[in-house]
Amino acid sequence: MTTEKKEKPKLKMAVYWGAACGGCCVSILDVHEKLFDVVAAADLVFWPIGLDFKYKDIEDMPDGHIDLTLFNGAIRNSENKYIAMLLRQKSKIMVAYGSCAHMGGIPGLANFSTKEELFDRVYFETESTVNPDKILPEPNYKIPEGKLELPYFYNDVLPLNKVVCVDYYLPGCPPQTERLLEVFMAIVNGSELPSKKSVIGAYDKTQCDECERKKTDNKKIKKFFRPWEIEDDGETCFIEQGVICMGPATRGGCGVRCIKGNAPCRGCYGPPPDSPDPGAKMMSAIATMIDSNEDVEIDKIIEDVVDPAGTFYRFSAPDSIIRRKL
Amino acid sequence: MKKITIDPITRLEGHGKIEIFLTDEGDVENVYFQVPELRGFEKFCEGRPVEELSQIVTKICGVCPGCHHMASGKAADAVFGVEPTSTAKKLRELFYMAHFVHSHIAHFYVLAAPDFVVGPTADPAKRNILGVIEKVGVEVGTEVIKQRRKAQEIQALLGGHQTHVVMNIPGGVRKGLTEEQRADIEKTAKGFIEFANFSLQVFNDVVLGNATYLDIILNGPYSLKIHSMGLVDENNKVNFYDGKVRVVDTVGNELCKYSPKEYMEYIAERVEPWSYLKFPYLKKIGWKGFVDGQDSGVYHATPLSRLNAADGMATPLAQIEYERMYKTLGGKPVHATLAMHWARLVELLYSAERCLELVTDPEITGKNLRTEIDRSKIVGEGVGTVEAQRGTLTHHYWTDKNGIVEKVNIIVGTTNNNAPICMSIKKAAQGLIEKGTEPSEGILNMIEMAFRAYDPCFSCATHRLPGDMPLIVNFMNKKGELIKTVKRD
Amino acid sequence: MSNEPKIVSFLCNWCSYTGADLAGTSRMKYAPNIRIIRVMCSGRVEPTFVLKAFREGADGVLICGCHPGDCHYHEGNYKCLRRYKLLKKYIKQMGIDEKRLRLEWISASEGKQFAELANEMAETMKDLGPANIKEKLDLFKKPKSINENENVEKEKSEAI
Amino acid sequence: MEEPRIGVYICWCGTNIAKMVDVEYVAEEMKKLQNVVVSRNYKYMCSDPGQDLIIKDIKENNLNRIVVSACSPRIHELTFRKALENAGLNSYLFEMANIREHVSWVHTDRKEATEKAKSLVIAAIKRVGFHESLDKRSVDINPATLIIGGGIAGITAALEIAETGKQVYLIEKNNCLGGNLAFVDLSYPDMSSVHQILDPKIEKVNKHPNIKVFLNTEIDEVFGYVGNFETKINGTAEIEEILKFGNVIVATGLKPFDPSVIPEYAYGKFPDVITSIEFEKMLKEGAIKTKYGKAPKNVGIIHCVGSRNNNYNEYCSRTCCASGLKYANQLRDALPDAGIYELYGDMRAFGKGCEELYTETSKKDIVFMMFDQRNDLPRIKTSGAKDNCNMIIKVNEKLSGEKLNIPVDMVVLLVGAQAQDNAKDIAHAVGISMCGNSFYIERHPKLDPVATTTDGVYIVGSCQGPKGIIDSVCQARAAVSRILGTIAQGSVQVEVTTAVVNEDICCGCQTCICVCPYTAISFDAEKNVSVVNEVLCKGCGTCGSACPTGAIRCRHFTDLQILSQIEGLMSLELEEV
Repeated sequence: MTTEKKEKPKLKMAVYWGAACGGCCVSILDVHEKLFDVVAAADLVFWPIGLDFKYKDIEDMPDGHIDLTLFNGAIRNSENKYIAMLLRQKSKIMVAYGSCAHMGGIPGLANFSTKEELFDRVYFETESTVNPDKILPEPNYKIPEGKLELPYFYNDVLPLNKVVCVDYYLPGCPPQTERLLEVFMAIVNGSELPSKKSVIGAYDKTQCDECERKKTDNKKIKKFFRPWEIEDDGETCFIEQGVICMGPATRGGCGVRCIKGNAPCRGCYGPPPDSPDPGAKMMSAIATMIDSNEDVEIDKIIEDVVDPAGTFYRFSAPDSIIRRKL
Repeated sequence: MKKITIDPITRLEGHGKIEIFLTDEGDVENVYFQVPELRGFEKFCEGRPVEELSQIVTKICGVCPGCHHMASGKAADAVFGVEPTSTAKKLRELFYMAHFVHSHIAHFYVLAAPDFVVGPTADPAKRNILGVIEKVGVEVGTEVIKQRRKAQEIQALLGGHQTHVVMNIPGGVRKGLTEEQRADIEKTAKGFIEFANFSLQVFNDVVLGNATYLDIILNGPYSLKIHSMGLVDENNKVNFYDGKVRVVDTVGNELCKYSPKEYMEYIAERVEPWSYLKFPYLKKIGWKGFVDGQDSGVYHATPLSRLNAADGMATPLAQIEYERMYKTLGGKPVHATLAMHWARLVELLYSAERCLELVTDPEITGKNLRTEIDRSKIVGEGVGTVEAQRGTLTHHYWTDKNGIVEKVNIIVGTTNNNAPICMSIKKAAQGLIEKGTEPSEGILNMIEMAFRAYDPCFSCATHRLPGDMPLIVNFMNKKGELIKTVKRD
Repeated sequence: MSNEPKIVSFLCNWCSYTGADLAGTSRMKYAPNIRIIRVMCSGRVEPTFVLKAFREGADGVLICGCHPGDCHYHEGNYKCLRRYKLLKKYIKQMGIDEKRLRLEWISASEGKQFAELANEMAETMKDLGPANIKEKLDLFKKPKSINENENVEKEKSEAI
Repeated sequence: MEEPRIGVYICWCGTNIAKMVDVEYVAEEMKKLQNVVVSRNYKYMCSDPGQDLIIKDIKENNLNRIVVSACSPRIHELTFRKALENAGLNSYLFEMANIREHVSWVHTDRKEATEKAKSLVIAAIKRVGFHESLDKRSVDINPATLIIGGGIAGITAALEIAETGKQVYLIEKNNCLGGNLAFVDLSYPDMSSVHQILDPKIEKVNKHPNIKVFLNTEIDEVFGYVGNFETKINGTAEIEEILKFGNVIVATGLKPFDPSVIPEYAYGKFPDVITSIEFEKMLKEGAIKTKYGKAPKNVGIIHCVGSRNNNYNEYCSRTCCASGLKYANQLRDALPDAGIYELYGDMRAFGKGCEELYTETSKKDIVFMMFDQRNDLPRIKTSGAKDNCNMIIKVNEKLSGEKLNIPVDMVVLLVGAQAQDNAKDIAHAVGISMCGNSFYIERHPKLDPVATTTDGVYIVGSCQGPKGIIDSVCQARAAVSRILGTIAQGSVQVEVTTAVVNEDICCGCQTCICVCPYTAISFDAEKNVSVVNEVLCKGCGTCGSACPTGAIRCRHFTDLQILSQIEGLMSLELEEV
C-alpha cells in the first residue's frame, strides 16, 4: 500500500490598511530572505500596497474565503470602515495588526481635536495654503464630466474592534517582524492558537521585564525632565532619572527597541492583559512617585508633565475610556 | 460618458484612485487622481513637546520614516536654537544615506524593474519581482533582498528602531557608534557601491540596450515639461540631508535658490474639492491650472528633478554616471518621466559613496553626540528640510517658550508631485487609450507606469511592490449607470 | 432623577465613609445626587475609576479621604492627592470641566461638612449643566453585519 | 468562575428605611436583573429571622452571592457575613448597600430616595458578581498582651490579665505609674484616699512576675494583626527589645486643659489662680496657702474651665463638677471660716452618690453661683488697695441676674480633660481612628464600646473620652474579658483582604515597594517580581493603584469589582431577563 503525501493547501492571506503609514506593511517586507518561505506558504489574495486586486475582487469572494487577514491602520473614514466589514465577512481569522488597528495608534492623536479643527488647520490655516474660496474636500463633488466621490471623514479615529469583531491583536508600531513570523508560522502549521480576542505576538509582562537598564525601588520623583534636559547615562531606568517612560505599562515583545535606542518607551505595544486603560494606569503610577505631600510643591512638579494626554495616551487614545476630546 | 475607475490604485503606499472620463466618442476627456485619505498631523502635533515630534511624524510614513525623522529633528534643533555637534550631523547623514540605499533598491528592483526587465505589456503574472528574478537570476534576487536588509540594519543600529526611528534628540543624537560597528558599516558601504554599479549595468543592458524601452522613455507619452526642484550644497551639487532649495525652469535656468526657512515665499498649496491631498505650486508664478510649460507654476521634486536642479553629483563615480545620463538623454533638463528610474540609480550610487565617505570619517565615532540646550535661548520657531526619496520635504514648527508645539506646517515629498502625477496620468491616458476601443490591460498598466515613475508615496502621500494588476474598467453612461464591466485577469 | 446630575463619590472607609454615616445618624439632609462607593483608603482610588465614572455617565466625581496627616494608612491620602492633581490636568485636556472632579478631606466626625459638600457639589453640577459624556461617546454603534452598515446619511451624520 | 446566583434582600429597618424608600418596589425591580434569583424585602434583616431568611434561601435556591441593602456595612457587615458562613457560604461572597445612613436618613423626597436606593443596590449586585471566596486565615493567639499607658485603667487591665497567668507588657511614657490619678488626694463621692487604692496596685504591678513594665517608653509602630502583633521598643537602657503579643489595650488617658489660653481667668498672671491639679498637690501636702504663705480668707472654685465652650472644648469633661464639690468639702474642713464660692455652669452631679454629695455640700455654707459658661465667663481682676483681698472675681450671676464682685485670695480652676498630644501617633501605631476631639473611636458606641475597628486593639479609659475612676476601671475589665476570651479560644480568624502580586504579569519595576506604608512589599531579584508579605499588609490598596501593570490585585477591592460597581451605579434602565 502506498501513502502519498498530501500537499498542504496554501493559506489565503489578505493584508489591508486603514488610516496607516505603511510601516506595518514594511514590517511584513522586513521578513527579508524569509519572504520566499512566506510566499511558499501563503497566497496573498489582497494587498493594495503590493498586489493589484480591487475591492470588487473581495466583494466577489464567498464568505470566509480568506484564511487570515492582517488589518493594519485605524478607522478614520467610511472607506476604512467598509473594507474592514467586508474583510471581516470574508475572513476566517481577522487580526488587528499594529498599534493603529489595535488601539488607534498615532492617527488617534487626532481625537484630541475635532474634525472641524483638523480641516480648518489643514485646508485653511496652514501658512503655505492659499485657499481664498474656503474650499474643502467634499464626499460627493460634481464636475463637468460627472461626479467624484471621496470617503466620509469621521469625527474620531477608531480602533478596528470598534467597527468589527477582531479575533486577535498583534500589537506594535510596527509589530516586530520576528513576532509576526512566529504567529504566521503557528497559523501555517495549524498549531493551536490562543483564545479569541487575545493579544498574540507579544508578552504578558511589560517592557521593564526585558529592559536592561538598572532599576531600583527608588521610584521617587522631585522633578520631571524632558529627554534633552538630562545627561542620560544610558544605564539607569528613565523614570528614576525623572523622564516619563511608558515601559512599565507596555507589553514586551518589541525587544525594548526604543529604550535600546536611548529613547523612553511611548507604549506602542499596548497594555498587559486586564489593564482597561494603560494611560490611566501609568498616570496613577507616575503621580504616585511624586516625592511631595505639599499641595503647592505637587502642582509645581506636575507643571513639568507638559502633555499628559499626548504622553500617556500616545498610541491608545481611541481605545481608552475617554476616547476623544469632549 | 464613460468613466474608468481604478480603485484602489495598488502597489502604492496610502490610498489613491484614478478616474478616467471618456467622451461618448471614447476620447479621454479628463483624468482625476484622487487621494482619499487625510490624517491631519498638522493639527494633532499641536500641544506636544517639540522633541517628541521627530518620533510622532515618522508615523506619517512607514516607508520613508527616516526622512520625516530628519526633517523634524532639524526643525526641532532650530526651535531650540542649537546646532548639532559635527559627529551628530555625520551620524544623522550616515543613517540617512542608508535610508536612501534601502528605499532606492526597493523601488528599482521591486517596483520599477518589472516594467522594463519583464516588459510593460508582458504577462501580468510575470510582471513582478519574481518575474524579474526569473530573468536576472535567483542570486540577484537574493542579493537585492540582502542589500536592502543590510541598509535596514544600519538604520536599526543608528536609529534604534529600523522603521520608526528614535535617533534624533534636539542638539544631536541619542547614540554613538563603536569602532567595530563602524568597521562593519564600512564593509557594507563598499558592498553598496558595488551593487549600485551592478544595478546601473543592469539598467544599461536591459533598458538602454533595448530600443523599444529607450523609445518609450524618450518618445513615449511620458514627458512633462515642468520646473525641477531639488536640494543642493554650496557647490550646487545634489545633497539629501542639507543645503539650499534650488528650482530650475523647463529650459534649465535657475528660477530661484532659497534657504529652507524661506519656503513660504516660494511655495504655496492649493485645495481641490475632489482630493484630500493639497496641490503645491510655485508662488511667484502662481497657480495656472493643471498645465505644463514654462509659464505654469507646477513643478516636480523627484530624483530626476533633483539632478535637473543641480550642477552635478558630489561624489566621483556618481558624477560620471550623471554626465553619462544627460549625454544619452540629450542634455539638461530632462523631462522624460521614465528617466526618473535612471536618475534614481545615479542617486543610489551617490548614497552608497557618501555612505562610505561618512563611515570612514574619523569624527564618526566621536563621543560628543549632543549640544547642550539653554532654555533661555529657545527660539520658538524652526524649519527643517531634507530631500526625501520622493521629493523635497519640509517641516515647520512654532512653539511656546518651553518648546511646546503651537502650530505645525508640513509639505511632504510626494505632495509636491500631486499636480504632476495627475497630469502625467492624463497625458499617458490620452496618448494610450485609442478612440472608441476598450483599453487593454497592457495599456492600463502603461497608464499606471506614469505615476509609478514618481515612486509616489501617498501614505506620506505611494510606492509599489510586486504583483500583477487585474483592473476593473467600468464604462458608465451619462447618468452614471454602469453599462459594461471589463475585468482583466 | 434621570435629568438630575449624577455624582459618583469615592469615600475612604475610616474617615470619610464614617463621616457620611455620621451625617446619616445625625439625620442631616442633603441633595440625593451623590452615590457613594466605599474604598478602604483614598489611596486605592485610581484615575481609571474616575474616568470610568465619567464614561458611564457621571456629571461629577467626588473623592474624599482622611485629612492630611490623619490617614488610617499614614499617607494613602497624599498618594490620592498626587494622582488627583495629574488627573485633573488630563481631563482638562480632554475637555472635561475641572470643576466636575473634586477631592476633599472629610474626617469621621465631619458629618455636617460632608452634607454641605454633597449639596455644594450638586449645585456646581447643576450650574455646569449635564456633561453628556456617555451620550457623546456612545455615538458610534458597531454594526452587526455589513448589510446592517449604516446608510450614507448615517455616515454623513457621523462624519459631521 | 461559576455563574452567579444572587439573593437580594432589602431591609425596612422598621420605618427607618421604609418610610423614605419604597422597599417593595426596589425589591421587585431587582428581580429584572441578570443572575438575581431571589429578591425580597423584610422588616429587620439583621434580626435572627432576617438572617434565617438568607440562610434558608441559600440552601433552597443554592444561592452563591448575597446582597443585603440596609444600614451601613460598618455596623452589620460582620453580622451578615456570619450568616453566610452559617449557611456554608464563603462570607466574602457578600456585599452590602447602605440605604439607611446614605439614603433614607439624609433625603426628603421619597421618589428620589427610592431611585438612589435602586442604583446603590444595582451597583452592589453588579459588584458581588465578581466577588471571590477568600479563605479566612485562622491564626494562633499569642497570649501576651501589650498595654499602652500605666494609669488606673492600664494598671487594672494589667493585673487582671497577669492574675490569669498571662504575660503583660505595660508601656508608660512617664517615669512612674499611676497616671493622672497619682496626683489626686481624695476621690469622690466617698472622700476615700486615692493613694490607698492606687499605691498597692502599683506596687503589685511592679512586683508581678507576669507583668513587664517599661517606663519612659513610647511605641512608634505596631506590626502584624490580631493574635500576632509585634513592636520594637527602646527601653530606658536604650537597648532595643522586640515584643510579641496577641492583643493591645490602649489606655493612654488624658491631658489636663491648659487654662492660660483663657484670658478671663488670668492664669499664670495671678499666682493664686491655680489649676485643680495644683490644688490637689496642695491638699496632698496638707496645707492650703496663698503664694504669700497665708491661708486664704475667700476661695473661688470655677467650673467648666476649657469645657463646654466653643472657643475651647465643646464637650463636658465629666469629672469636674464632682471634683468641685469634693474641693468645697475639703476646704470647709481645712478652713472652717473661709468664704467658699462655687461658680458653675450647670451642676452635673451624676452617678452613684454624687447628687447626695451635692446636697450635703450645699448645707455647708458654700455659695453656689451660676454663670453662662458658653458666652459670659467670670473675669478675675486685681483688687483695689482698700479691698482686703487678693483678687476680685467679676461674675454675672445667672439665676439672680446680678453683677457680683467676689473678693477672693485664691481661685481653683477646674480644668477640663483633653486627648494626649501624641494621640494621633498612637492611633497610627496601632491602626485605630480618632473622632473630632482626638479621642479614639470605638467599634460601636453602644454595642461594642471598648473594641475598635482594628481586631485585637481595645481602647479603655479617658483616651476614648473623659472618664472617672469607676468608668475607666469598668472599661479596663471589659476589655480584659474580651481578650481573655480570645486567648481561651487559642486562635482567631483574620481578614485576608490583602494585596497579592500576579507573578505572570509583574514586570519588576518596583514602583509598589516604596509606596507601602508597612514595608510589606519586597523585591524578589531571583524571579524579578514584587512579593507581598500578607502578615504586614493591612489592605489599604495603595500599591494596587500604583501598579502600572495591574499585576497587584487588592483582594475584595479589585479593579473589576469597583469598575462593575461604577457601571451598576450609573446603569439607567435595567436589562430584562
